[in-house]
Amino acid sequence: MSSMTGIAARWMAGYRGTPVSRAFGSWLGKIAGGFLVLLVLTAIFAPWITPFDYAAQDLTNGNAPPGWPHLLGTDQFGRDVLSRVIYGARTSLSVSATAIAISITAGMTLGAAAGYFGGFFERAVMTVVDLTWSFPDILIALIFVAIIGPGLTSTTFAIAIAYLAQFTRLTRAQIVRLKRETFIEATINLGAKPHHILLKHLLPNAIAPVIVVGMLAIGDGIVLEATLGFFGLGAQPPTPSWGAMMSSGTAQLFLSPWVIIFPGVVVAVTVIAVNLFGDELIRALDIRDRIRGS
Amino acid sequence: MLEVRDLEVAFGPVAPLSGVSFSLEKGETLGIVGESGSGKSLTAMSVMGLLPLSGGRITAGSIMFDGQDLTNLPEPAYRKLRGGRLGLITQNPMTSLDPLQKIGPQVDAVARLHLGMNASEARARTVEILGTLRIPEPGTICNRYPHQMSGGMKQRIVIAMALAADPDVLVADEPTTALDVTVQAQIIRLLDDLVKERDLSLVLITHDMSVVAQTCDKVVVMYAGRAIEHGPVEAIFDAPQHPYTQALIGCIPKGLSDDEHLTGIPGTVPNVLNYPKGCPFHPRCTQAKEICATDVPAFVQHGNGQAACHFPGAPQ
Amino acid sequence: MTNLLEVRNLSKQFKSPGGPFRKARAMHAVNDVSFDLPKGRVVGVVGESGCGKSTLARLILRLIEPTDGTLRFDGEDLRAKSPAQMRKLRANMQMVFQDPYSAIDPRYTISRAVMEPFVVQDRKPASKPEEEVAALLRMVGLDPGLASSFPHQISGGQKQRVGIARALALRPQLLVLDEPTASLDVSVQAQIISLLEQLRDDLGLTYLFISHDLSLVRYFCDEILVMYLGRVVEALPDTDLPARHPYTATLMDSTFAPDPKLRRIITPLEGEVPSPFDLPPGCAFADRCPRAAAICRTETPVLSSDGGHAVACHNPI
Amino acid sequence: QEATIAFASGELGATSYNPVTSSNLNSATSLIYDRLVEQDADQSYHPHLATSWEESADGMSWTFKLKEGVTFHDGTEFNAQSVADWIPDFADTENAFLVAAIDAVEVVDNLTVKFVMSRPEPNLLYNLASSFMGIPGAAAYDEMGDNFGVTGAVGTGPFKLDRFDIGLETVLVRNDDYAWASDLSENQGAAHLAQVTFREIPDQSTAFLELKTGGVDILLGVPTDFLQILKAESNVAVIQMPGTGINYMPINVTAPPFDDIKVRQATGLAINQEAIVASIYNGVGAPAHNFLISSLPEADVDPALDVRHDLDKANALLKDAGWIMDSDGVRVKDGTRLSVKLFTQNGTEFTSLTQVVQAQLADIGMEAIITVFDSSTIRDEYKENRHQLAVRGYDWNNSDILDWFFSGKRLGYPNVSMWTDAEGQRLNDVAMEESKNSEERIANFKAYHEYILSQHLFVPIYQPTTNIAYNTNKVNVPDPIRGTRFRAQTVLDITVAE
Amino acid sequence: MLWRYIFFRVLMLIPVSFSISVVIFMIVHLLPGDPIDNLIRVGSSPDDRAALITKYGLDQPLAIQYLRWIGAMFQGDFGEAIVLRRPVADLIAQNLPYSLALGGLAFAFSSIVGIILGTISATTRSKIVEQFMRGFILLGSTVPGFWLALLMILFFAVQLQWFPVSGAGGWSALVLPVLTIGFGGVALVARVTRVALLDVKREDFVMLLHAKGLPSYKILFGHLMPHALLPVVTILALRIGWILGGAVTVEFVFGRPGLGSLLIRALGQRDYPVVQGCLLMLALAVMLGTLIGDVAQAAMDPRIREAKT
Ligand SMILES: Nc1ncnc2c1ncn2[C@@H]1O[C@H](COP(=O)(O)OP(=O)(O)OP(=O)(O)O)[C@@H](O)[C@H]1O
Ligand SMILES: Nc1ncnc2c1ncn2[C@@H]1O[C@H](COP(=O)(O)OP(=O)(O)OP(=O)(O)O)[C@@H](O)[C@H]1O
Ligand SMILES: [Mg+2]
Ligand SMILES: [Mg+2]
Repeated sequence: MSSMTGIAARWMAGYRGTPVSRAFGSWLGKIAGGFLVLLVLTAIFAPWITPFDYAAQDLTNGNAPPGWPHLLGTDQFGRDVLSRVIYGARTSLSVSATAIAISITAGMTLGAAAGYFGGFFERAVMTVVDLTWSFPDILIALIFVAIIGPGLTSTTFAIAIAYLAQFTRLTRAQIVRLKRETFIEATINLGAKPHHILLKHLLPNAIAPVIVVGMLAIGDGIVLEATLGFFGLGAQPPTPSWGAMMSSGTAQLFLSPWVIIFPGVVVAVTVIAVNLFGDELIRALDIRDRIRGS
Repeated sequence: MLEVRDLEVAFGPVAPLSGVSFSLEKGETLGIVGESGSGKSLTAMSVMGLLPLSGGRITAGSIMFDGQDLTNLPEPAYRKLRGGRLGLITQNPMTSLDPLQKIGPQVDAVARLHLGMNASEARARTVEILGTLRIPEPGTICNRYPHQMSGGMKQRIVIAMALAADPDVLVADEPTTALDVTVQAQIIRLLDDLVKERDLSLVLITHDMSVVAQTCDKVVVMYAGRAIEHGPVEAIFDAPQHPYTQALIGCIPKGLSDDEHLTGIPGTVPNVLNYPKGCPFHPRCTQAKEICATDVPAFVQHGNGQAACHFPGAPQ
Repeated sequence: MTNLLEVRNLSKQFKSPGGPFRKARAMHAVNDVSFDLPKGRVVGVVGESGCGKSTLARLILRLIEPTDGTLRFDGEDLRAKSPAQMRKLRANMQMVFQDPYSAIDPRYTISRAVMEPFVVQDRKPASKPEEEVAALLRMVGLDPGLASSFPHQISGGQKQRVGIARALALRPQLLVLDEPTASLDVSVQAQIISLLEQLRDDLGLTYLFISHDLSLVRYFCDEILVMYLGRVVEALPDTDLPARHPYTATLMDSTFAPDPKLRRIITPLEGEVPSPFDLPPGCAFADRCPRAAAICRTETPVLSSDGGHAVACHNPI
Repeated sequence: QEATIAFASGELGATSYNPVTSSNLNSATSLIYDRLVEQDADQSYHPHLATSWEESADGMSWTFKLKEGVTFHDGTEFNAQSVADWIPDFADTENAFLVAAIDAVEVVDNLTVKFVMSRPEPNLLYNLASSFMGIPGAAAYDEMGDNFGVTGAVGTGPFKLDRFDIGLETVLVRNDDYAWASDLSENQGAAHLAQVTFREIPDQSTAFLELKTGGVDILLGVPTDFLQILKAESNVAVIQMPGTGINYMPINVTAPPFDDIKVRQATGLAINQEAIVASIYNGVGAPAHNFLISSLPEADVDPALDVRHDLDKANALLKDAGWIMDSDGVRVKDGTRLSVKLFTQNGTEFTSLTQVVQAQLADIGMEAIITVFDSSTIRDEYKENRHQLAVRGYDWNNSDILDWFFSGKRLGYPNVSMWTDAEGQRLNDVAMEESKNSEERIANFKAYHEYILSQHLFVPIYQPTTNIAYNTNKVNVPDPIRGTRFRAQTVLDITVAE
Repeated sequence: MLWRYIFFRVLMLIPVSFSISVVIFMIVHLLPGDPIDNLIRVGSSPDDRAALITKYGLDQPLAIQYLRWIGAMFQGDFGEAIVLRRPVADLIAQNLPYSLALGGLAFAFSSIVGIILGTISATTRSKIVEQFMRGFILLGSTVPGFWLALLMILFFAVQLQWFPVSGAGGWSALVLPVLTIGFGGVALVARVTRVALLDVKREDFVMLLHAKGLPSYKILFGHLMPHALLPVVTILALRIGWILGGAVTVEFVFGRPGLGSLLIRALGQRDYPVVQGCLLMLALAVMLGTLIGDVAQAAMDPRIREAKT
């Protein structure tokens, strides 16, 4: 009998328009979302907006401090840091986003199957998933890269695997919860086949929290990519990625700190923006309850 | 004992409650009825001073309790009243007790807080009260956890907590809605007895007209955040003045004769965000005239009761 | 008068899964229930929370598998049907659920929800989809303009009407109504009940009406089954008959009349409902029964029609 | 009177100070154990526990005179029997190859010991000078068993093992009885330092910060990247020792287009060693033009065979080989782009170097795609013959490294060039097996080296230096450092600054 | 009985560990390369290599190798490291205390600070404080550990010289690593605490607590916190794997030994017995963590206790 209260509260929170537009509603959402949009545009148009070729070396002008024409200075090979940071957005964002997309797809499939079929299958999947979930993600990623070899593709898959458990758990939790909803029983009672239930009801309803958590995980993915870069894995030189730049010889921290300070700052700001916007989305979609506990 | 006058409650820009007035004497039972969302719980929360918990605020009106206006009572003083002279019984016994704590300490807390008892005195009191509420083996019950008990039992524990400090006024917000009919009957009977034995004043909030008919001395009928009619229980049932009250009574299956027909009230209850102008009931009222859509009706005295209607007493 | 539904010795046990940590426990949610549902009649089932009403409804619709018993629907043995046959048959037997708030997929518009039965059953509606939706909505007294709304945009009563429209879309013969108004306000309850009355008359439906509200059942139904802890303890062929089972009597006593002049002293039942997991031997009501005798605690009474309508009591009133 | 020394990053992870069985030893080992002979930076051998030695003309026996008055840390005497007890311990260990040519050890008298050889081994002295041939006290060795080198260690060295926290630090205390230093040290008595702590600091910048803040006094193996910063620190001095290795780029001769010797040669000519030393190494270290470190006599090859930057020649060679420059700056032959895989292993020094190499290869129209592997995986790649070019390095101050990297018996790894050739094998066999003494050996290896150079199997790039930085407020470290590495002989001479 | 439950749960670990050991063994042997190349040095002959392969049984079929390993494991023998030349049990025993000290303290730090921050941000009425907390919490999880570690060293060890730059000697050397790791954990714990607190605040019984006249602090500490801690405890218990193995980068930067560093080093050298031993240890710790979490939940929540026993 309190559902009126719920609806009223949502209306009062501005429960109008699409979730994304609602997430943009608050000033925090505007700033964070705006930054992210800008970042994605930067990544897409990187080749046109970088002032220099990100790979062009000028060994005579290595480690130049920020100034003109290299606004953020140059690295030890004399490459323009600004151009590399801009291009790095491309690598870091696409690696992380692709990884999470893969992770979501696989995780949803596994989680949905586990949640839907239940029984031994579910227990087996969830045992493995819980175990990997409790393993430090960096270890999972490191082992995986060690097995299939370095490179952006393997980094992408490593990140995907490191976060697979999270999405599997989340999806399964959603499905198990949804399975108990009356409308599922009602649909079964209409004579619906299992695939109809799964594809037309369970998955569409489970997807929103998974996407939002996925969005938050993109931030974690960027950090993980950076950490893999610290171990010399990930983007292969001279391709710039933020992680690779941040860890390109920590000696640089003293000699030419701008080489690793700037990418670090960009990572921090991006991840914060991702988190803030994700929080706004959660609020807009009103799915805080559903995300919890996974 | 308790007199509420022109109470208005707001959450930010919306005012889900306005113009609620009623009064209550010692030993009296006042029923507040109305459909879901009509503001019954808000009224209870206002009296208990618990509105700030959910972010609400009393914007107008007064709540006089024993000669003192509660609307501007500072929180520490209010805290003394709550659980002390003002007891609350909530709607859902299933979720009203802390599931992680044993029953005993939860009830003891009241006596310790308001009567300044030590642990063993408080426990003795708890056992005594549980006993008077006809709970078998009160001693062992104290060591049980809430989930080990049935709904009716839990509701009695909640009542015991409300009674532990000998309150003057008991506010019961739908105390039986979540319970089975047989259990409901027990609880209602229990409350009735308590009012008589202890000379309590009881505010009984419910959406069930039959419960009101069975227990109350006075009734307030609420609709869309407003009290639209109040008066002695007989008057309300015999000669309801407000069309809404009339319609509400018509919705109850008497279950005895075959020739009656339920019709319901056409339309839907308005939402806080689109409370109609004028008389809140006018869009669903068969008697509505132009004025009903523009002017908020004032209370019109009728017998011992009052109804806020431009055309009171008109047959539906 | 033919029986649309014949239920014989229907039982359902829920087993709490055992494991290395605890014993498996069985619980009889529905225990040896038999009754007939004649075509065109409204049979009511009343009982307190947890007595197995919803489980009975699910069993009848084969949403869960019975542990025991037979089900005949329109002369056919339901339990012998394959899942595919059963899916087809579902078009003939529909259900309206207790909680309208979660009975429609929140991502579906009203029109999509109402059209889903056709999609699921792979049937073409008689007319164009939009018209069919409008017709169905009108049939349950809803404004066809609501078709494009989402469930969260409409009220509980409206949702329940959508639920009914969905259930009726395929023109079933049997409608199981599981406390369709329990979560609605009285004014809305009255609307829904009168709608159901009207639909029964218009469409010649057969209802199994489940409720915990005895006065509502007495008002709405032709026959009443009273359930207590999974068993039918009394079958009243007529709603005006006085109770023979002490439990039914208590139930009637506990219902208040909406009239302050009819106030009476309530004699409340003492004792607790026993846990369905470890039922005592004998009559489950014995511990709370004012008329209980020694035999009540040792022998389970069976439904018998000696001396009046069917009642399961050693010592009927 | 203490000093704290941070290991070079290549020395980390030793789990035991047992020189006989370990496959990984660090600099601290040389402070605990003395060797029979020492090797200086100029590759000459110096007496230590052996005062003199004699090789028979046929190379089939070696006789060592031992120093008198040497005692182990546990008080037992060091004599010929100690040596006779020690050599057999190598049997069945991973280090057995060091003494594989020794057939038997004969105690001639208390201070004279004779190695009877199963074949001539001109390289014996080199082996004896290695850390793995520090001499443990036989009694303690047998007694402690597996724990020797972990919970305790007994040698004759200037320091005794006090405490060993694996992966963290090793504390050594002075052996006050020490009076048998080699002539590589000034100080012939006990060490000036009463205690030396060696610390393992994996991250080089952390190690640098420790030096800066006084957490360590001496930093071994400072990466070249840091030299510039270190120079800016007023209280830090840096000593450069000639390195003992080469960074180079092996070329897989079986992988097209490198099956064409012209392409291989052109690749070598594209690399500008001098520019690399000047830019990424800040002028520290030396360019490498052949496969061996310059202090080895075998490195002194025909100058025509040295690999030196020559873009014009490289371009001409490629054109000759049919690789034509395309509009996008990458050469093409028969529709195939001159795009090759350039592997390297993780570790910043290699990744930076590889990136410059990549840029330089671009100058001759060769596109190199870099992949960075961990060391185990890259070896697997080599073995599976999936590589074309690789940037790597070795650290070995002996010409038998040529056999190691170019012997046809070790194709894939370590023979990353995948090179096998009859003439090469013949020269290898001669150098490895038919050298009776060191002069012969030098001549044979030089011939082998020259032949290898003529085949363009790799591109030499850089001879690193070993950089040792220390806090001048805390310690004085002799400069130059003698010996091939930072070892006991240097630590003996370290004094504490006032 | 809770004890009975714990006993059977521990018993269940045995079959699960077996399946996990198979997976771990497979993973380890999927890695390209082998440990032998890390053993042989310049001067050894190709035959020496072959001999080593035979010596360590690496030429045997995988199944045999597995059975040998697990068989020895069964007798409490973790085997001998191939490259690191020590009994694996010794290596783990040497590194474990460091991991436990660092991980345990970081764990304690992030739990305590996280719970405090989460509580403040869930109970404060000041928007500014709440946003500030939120920003602070966010910051913790947004920068890679190695980066934070370097900045910490630069500021606290080099500039202020409050703590040593690196090493594992004494308590002061623990401060910076603990802070670095703990910072990330604080974010997680604070977030969970905050959400859990906000949730239970909405529960019906809380209103009744207010209606009893209990002062806010009593409600918070006596009733809300126990509820909020339930999910926090679960999350924390599941993070035990992080305590033991998650500190690799921080260990690296601060030059500390530890299980994570050992594992990474052994992984790089393909030191199979060590990698297997460490991973199995971690997996056991993780399962034990789950168990502890479940038991803690059961101990804290009578409903769960009843359902499980
Ligand atoms: N925290 C809140 N914020 C905004 N609006 C609120 C809040 N709490 C209640 N309301 C609004 O106030 C109105 C009255 O609510 P109240 O809970 O008093 O109704 P009620 O009569 O008790 O209903 P029910 O029978 O469902 O308990 C509702 O329309 C609701 O939407
Ligand atoms: N899927 C299930 N598994 C286990 N037990 C169940 C299941 N479904 C129902 N039960 C149990 O069976 C008993 C009867 O449940 P049922 O839902 O049929 O009661 P009901 O009469 O419909 O009650 P209500 O009036 O509360 O809806 C209850 O004790 C319930 O806990
Ligand atoms: Mg209410
Ligand atoms: Mg039910």
